[in-house]
Amino acid sequence: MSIIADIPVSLIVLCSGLGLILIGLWGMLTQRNMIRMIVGFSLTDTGIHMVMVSIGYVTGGTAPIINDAVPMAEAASRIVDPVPSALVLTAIVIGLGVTAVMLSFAVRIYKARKTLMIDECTESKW
Amino acid sequence: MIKRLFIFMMLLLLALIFFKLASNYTENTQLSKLGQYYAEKGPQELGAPNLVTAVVVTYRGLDTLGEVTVLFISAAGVGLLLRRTRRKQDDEDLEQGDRAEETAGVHKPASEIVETATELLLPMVILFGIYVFLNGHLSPGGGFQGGAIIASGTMFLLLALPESHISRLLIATIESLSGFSYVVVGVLGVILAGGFLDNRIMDLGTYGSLFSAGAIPLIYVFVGLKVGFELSAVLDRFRKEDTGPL
Amino acid sequence: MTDIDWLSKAAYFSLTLLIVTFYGLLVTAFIYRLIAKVQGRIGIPYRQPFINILKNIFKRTAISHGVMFYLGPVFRLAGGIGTLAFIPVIYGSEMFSNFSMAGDLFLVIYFMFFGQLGMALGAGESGHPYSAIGIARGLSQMTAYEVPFVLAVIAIVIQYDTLSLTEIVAAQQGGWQNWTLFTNWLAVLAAMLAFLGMTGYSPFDIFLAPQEIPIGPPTEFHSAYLSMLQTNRALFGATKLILFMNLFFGGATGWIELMIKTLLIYLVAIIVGVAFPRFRVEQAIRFFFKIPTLIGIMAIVYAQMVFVS
Amino acid sequence: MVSTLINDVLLQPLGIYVIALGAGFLVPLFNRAHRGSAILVFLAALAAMVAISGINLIAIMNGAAPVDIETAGIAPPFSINLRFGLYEGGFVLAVNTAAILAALHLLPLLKQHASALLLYLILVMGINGMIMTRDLFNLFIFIEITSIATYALIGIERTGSVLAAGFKYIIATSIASSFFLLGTIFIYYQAGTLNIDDIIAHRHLVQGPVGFIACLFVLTSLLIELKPYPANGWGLDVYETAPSGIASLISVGVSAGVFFAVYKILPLMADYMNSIALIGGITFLVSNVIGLKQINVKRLLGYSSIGQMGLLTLALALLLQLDASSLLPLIVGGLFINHLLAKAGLFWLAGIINRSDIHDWSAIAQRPGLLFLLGTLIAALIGLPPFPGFWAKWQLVMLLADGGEYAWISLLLVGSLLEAAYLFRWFSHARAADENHANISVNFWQTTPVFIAALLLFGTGYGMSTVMHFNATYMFLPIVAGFVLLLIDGVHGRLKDLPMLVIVAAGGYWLTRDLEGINRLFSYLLIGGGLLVSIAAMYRNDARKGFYPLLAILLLSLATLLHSKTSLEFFFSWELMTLSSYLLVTLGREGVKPGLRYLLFSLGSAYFIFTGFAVHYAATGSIEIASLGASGDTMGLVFSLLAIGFVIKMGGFGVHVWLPDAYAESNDDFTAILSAVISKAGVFGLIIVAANLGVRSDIGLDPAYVLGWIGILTATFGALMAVFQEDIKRLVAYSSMGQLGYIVTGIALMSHLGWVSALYMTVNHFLFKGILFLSIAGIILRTNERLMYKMGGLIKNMPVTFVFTMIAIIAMSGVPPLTGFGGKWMLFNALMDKGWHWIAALAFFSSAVAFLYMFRLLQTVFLGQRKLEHRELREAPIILLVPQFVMIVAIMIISAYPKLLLDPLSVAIDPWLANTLVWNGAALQTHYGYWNAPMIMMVVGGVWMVPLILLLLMSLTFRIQKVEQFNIVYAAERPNRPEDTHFAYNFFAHYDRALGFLVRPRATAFWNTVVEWSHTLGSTLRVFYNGNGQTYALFILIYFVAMFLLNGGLGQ
Repeated sequence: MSIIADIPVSLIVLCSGLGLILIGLWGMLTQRNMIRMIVGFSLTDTGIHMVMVSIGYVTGGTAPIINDAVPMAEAASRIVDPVPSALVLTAIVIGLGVTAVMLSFAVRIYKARKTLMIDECTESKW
Repeated sequence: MIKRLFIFMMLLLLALIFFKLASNYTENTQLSKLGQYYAEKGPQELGAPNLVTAVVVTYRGLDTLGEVTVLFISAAGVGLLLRRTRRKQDDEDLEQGDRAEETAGVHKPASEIVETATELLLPMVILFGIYVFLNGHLSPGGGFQGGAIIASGTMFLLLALPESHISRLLIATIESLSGFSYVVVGVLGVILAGGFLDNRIMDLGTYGSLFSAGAIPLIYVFVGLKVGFELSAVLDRFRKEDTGPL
Repeated sequence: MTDIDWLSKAAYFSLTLLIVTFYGLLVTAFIYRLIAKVQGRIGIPYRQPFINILKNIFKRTAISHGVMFYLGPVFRLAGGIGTLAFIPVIYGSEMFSNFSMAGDLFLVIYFMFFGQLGMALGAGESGHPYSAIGIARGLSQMTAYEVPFVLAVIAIVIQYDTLSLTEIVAAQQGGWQNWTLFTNWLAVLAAMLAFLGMTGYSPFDIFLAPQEIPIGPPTEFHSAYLSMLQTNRALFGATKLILFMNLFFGGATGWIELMIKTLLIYLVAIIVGVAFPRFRVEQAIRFFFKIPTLIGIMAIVYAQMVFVS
Repeated sequence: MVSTLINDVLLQPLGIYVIALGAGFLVPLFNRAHRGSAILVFLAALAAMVAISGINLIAIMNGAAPVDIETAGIAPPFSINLRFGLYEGGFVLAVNTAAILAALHLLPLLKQHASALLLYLILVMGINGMIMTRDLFNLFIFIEITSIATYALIGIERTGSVLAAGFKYIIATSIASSFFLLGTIFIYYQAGTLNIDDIIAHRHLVQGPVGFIACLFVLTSLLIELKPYPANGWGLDVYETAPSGIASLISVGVSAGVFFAVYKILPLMADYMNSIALIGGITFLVSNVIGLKQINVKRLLGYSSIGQMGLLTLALALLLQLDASSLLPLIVGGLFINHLLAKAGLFWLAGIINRSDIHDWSAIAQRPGLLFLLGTLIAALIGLPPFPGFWAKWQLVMLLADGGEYAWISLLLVGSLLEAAYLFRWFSHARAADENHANISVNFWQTTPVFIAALLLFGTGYGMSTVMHFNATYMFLPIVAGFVLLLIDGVHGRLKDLPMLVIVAAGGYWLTRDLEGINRLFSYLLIGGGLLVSIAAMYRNDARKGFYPLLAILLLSLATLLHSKTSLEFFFSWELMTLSSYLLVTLGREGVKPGLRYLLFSLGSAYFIFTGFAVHYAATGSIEIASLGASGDTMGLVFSLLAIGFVIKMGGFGVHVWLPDAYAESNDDFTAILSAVISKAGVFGLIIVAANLGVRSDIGLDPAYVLGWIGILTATFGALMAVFQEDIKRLVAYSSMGQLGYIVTGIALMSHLGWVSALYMTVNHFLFKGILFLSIAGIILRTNERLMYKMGGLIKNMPVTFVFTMIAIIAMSGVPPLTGFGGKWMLFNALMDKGWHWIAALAFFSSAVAFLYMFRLLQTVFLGQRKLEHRELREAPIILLVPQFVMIVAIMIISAYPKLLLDPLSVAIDPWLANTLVWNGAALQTHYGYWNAPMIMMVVGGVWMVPLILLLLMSLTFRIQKVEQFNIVYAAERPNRPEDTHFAYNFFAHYDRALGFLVRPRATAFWNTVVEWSHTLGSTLRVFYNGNGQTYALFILIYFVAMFLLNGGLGQ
């Protein structure tokens, strides 16, 4: 218990995020089905978001909202970094956009050739 | 198989890189330079208690405008990709079988429970979405979150009533106008205040009240509307790709 | 030099020309007789070549294949005369130095082509395929025997440090031991082997093919044309002998010396010609590119080692 | 308020975003209201973006401060800022210009879908953002905006293959941008800021393993977006399948944005500079090797695009490493603008023609306009003058030489040569008329963007020349003259010759009027001679489209060559000459393939010259030709490089394989120019080099001695090969090669006599080769035959041509008394003087061999049996005979009075080598011998008259009768047809049996092997592109890992 407790919480999130990235990449590289590859991408993306969030964590910090709970004077020492939170918000939306476009490609590819296998789409090469 | 092994090796090496990252990571004990500045100056400068919102809407407003743009173009892209194939113009890759499939409605109607729940919850979901983006500068939340909630309402609707009609015209008009208005507000920042996307074109108002923090709520309204309708449009596209104009 | 007395020069040269032509025809007869003796025949009388020429001049068949055909023998004879004109015939004699002040050894070597080229063109216009075949073979062989010859020439140019024929002869004066034959025998050997090809006797006579009439460039020429060619054959042959004599055998200070030396040089070709059967052209070419060329190369190496300080 | 709006927003760089986004958001609404209005808004927005970037860039160029756009009214680093400085402005303007042109090209496709319009607008805005933003995360957003818009536009046509390619593209780029994001957040973790300037200012904070990995991720992901080898299969697939307008925008626009992003973050990446250069270099070289195998046009352009981006990256890294960032605008900017315009133009052209296989491009063979565009764009891409790439490559190579980076120079030039090989092969296929392919119809408006791109290339090329302080006004004269003549290209063929002659004469006179010495001599020869031979061009009565403009360019570029004071001017003229002569060669009957070979060898030669100049520059810091001699220790190297270059151009032994075919297949009158005039440019170059370098005592003699051997081997083998030719033009072509060999040897002697002989032979070669090739032109015109054994007996029909040919041949052979003898005599003397005895022997041998082919030419063409179908042939046209006659007169005069020529030659050489010519009256004396030309003429004339008069006298007694054709010793019976009686085919069969083994085409076999090996290498290198998206993705991963390992990541 104590060993786990000693590990900073953000490091756990960070490592989970990095692990998620690897899992996602594994999926993208080995799964021949395009939908599964997209799932892999989503995993990677999520992993990155976790890493981003973990980076913004300040030991013992709280949400960066300056109101009664966190008075203005103490703000600088009590809140977590708002920047990564802002960034992750943007990153999520971008990931969403990419995923949407990927999915529509997958849909169209299936329409066009009745398969979702990536290794059956190799007519352009060399 | 060899290829798999190779992939595995590569990922192992990548894991090594990640390990180096993680093992050299130490948790921050104080805010970064940027964070420090935002924490100390943010509330006075912009009048928004939620610092994330201040960062998102003003300090990094250009990011947010870009983000809205990303969403806009992915919606447009999805629309472009999943547009209806014109019947007359023979698409080579489209085989006969598909056409039959397309024309026949393939969606099963939802169960009565879902339908009822939707009718009950939908207005509340949308209302909640609006609340979230209107209070973005005060509490956790904001335009994107609110928009996403609205879109989840749409999702509800589509699940419950697969055949329900969503007005493309309405969506298009709202997303175009709200996007354009966002740009206009940004430009007003140059003319009336310090720079592009400066939220201080309007009075900062009372700190912590709903109508405060300058143009932030206004921008969040546009963002919320835009995100909500765009996500709805994307969902609608995927629901049944070959319908509607365009 | 510019103020030469053209008239007397021309007169002296005409004299040289007459002597050399006469001598050339005599040698021709002598050679035919010699060959006949070797083959157990009686052979022709000494007057025969003169009679042949006179007879042909006055023959009346007169046809022409065209202007170039007509000019062929003219070129041929002019080539022979011109070559002689650029060679100093008798050492020490202003009278018989001809027009050698116009150019050096290099001029002589290149001018030797003049007659061949004109002849080739004349024969070509006749339209007779054998003419063309003969010329093609002759030219090919020429490129081959030129190689040892030129190597020898370069060797002696290195040796004497001059291209002037008069000076080359001058350098060989003062006794037989000063002849190139004895000072640079490798060069002489290479040149003499080349000489075999140059004279067109067996084994290098396929381009003329004297036995199998009618083959070779003169196939279509007869009557006066033929007489000019015959004259030139004697004249040009003698001229080449004089050139070789000047280059390798000490030149001549008088006509008697000249005749003896040239005859002896000629005999080399004849003896080889009597003794050996005929080469095909490609065999001849290969021959010249082997031993004679090697000897020529050695001659230059020798000259470079001995004569270049 | 409105004026504030206009002045502070719309006219500022910020206006680009405002307008793009505003228009983008509103396009769907406009579209619903009225489709046309949406298109109008779309185009207006693009035009406004061009205008804004243009206005602001001009302001900055006129000295205004760079514009820093701060958002949110708060100073950076706490808010995002954008910068519009000189570099940004240049890139933005270029990209926007390309974008609006691409939009015009794509409009038929785009206007079908309103979303396509808005995606396009936002794509362009995204690229602008990538260039201008100064915030790392904001950069990520713009990359993503650009990417997503690109994805969507790739899929606009929705065929199976383009969708598949698009999916691979998405997977690859999304992996890359994921890593970018990861790197960004860790940089923020360490630096505490996202502003790039701020990060750079605090770069000491970005350290340790975390900083190392973060930088690595950011850098590598950007590099991957630039499609480095081998992690670029996904890019190629898209280039191949996407609509050409989209592909063009990816190639020139998106890549430009990413490239600029790399530039921005480079200050952080000092540790990685070597890796960046290496990646750029390898990508450039390898893509061009693989390109050799490619026959799909768009994929070909893809390889070229990737290669060009590699080149840009390489240049950027090297420039920064060499601390030469002041040259960035010139080199990187020049290369970029060149790639942008040329590549985009080519993609559009590919889209218009719509033939994917390069073999099908013969469809445009009959369309001069399209060919002109294709040629212009390809020439620009290769970096030929006057286009921007030329200037940039020049500057880059000079800089690299200065930094001692010779390995990079070789790589650069080899890569460029390979690129030229496949791009011009494509052009060759387009040039090759083929009846099987129907003509295509092309919409005029569609070609407008391509045309504008070509014009802009000319314009920017001119602009860059002024930036480089290049005396542009007169150096551009050839091109201007070409354009002027192009305007009247529609006129009847013969009418165009006269204006061409007038323009070239006037221009040539103007350019060369102040020259002195050797240059003056060569100006008579090249310009005067060129004009003389060009008169003969009138003998043809067809339209000859393109012939006269190109000829004017060619001849005037010779004039500028002579006028050149600096190596830059020299190289400019040289390349212009190469290009125009190549195009002229391709105008010949079967000239396309030989033309390509000619071009490649010429370019190879040019690159040797280029490198030579670069080494000289590195040693002296000067590009003055006159300072060539000051190269110090590198003098031998400079001399060797330049000499190799010129020898290749002259068809030296071993590198002659281009020569026979190029000469044989050109237009017959152009062959005369090629052989008589153009080959002299090589002589000129060689003599200039020899004069400035070769004669100096401190250069080792060895390079000159080697050159002497090369020359004589060329002479020997040229002659030997000529002997065995059946084709009359090939025979004379090989003869040209051989004759030039003597000249090379003469120059290599580095002695006064040697040079006089070389120059004398040069003049002589001009005269007799001019006559010979013009005679041949007449013969071919009449007989329509090039194989000599199909001719024969033509003396009857063309006596004048025969006489001219004969005189030319005698002048060539060296038989006294005509001009050839003097050259041979002087050469031999000079060789003996120098002690080069073996070379002298070979010179003798080769001149003997030359007799074989010379006789063959006369015999088999003019003599022998005439063919029945040739009985009615007429003499060659008078216009062909006139220039020949002039040259005959010149030969005769020089033969009799060589002093007239030798004196000026000697004077021209005097500045470098002391005069050793001793005149004794009319006789020239040397150490060895003497040569009295007038006297020889007299004697020969005299002895020739003797037998002639004799024969004439005798013939008074003849009744000369002309005999019938077959009235020979066959006793007047026709043995068979003339074909069988004419001994001509395989004339020297016996010689072949004896010496033929010497002339088996070993050189050709060697070069064929080189070609084969390059192709094999290409196939080997491209095995990674197996079409599988996952393999492509894997390579991206490998790239990251490899970058990590190569830069010592394990030790961090």
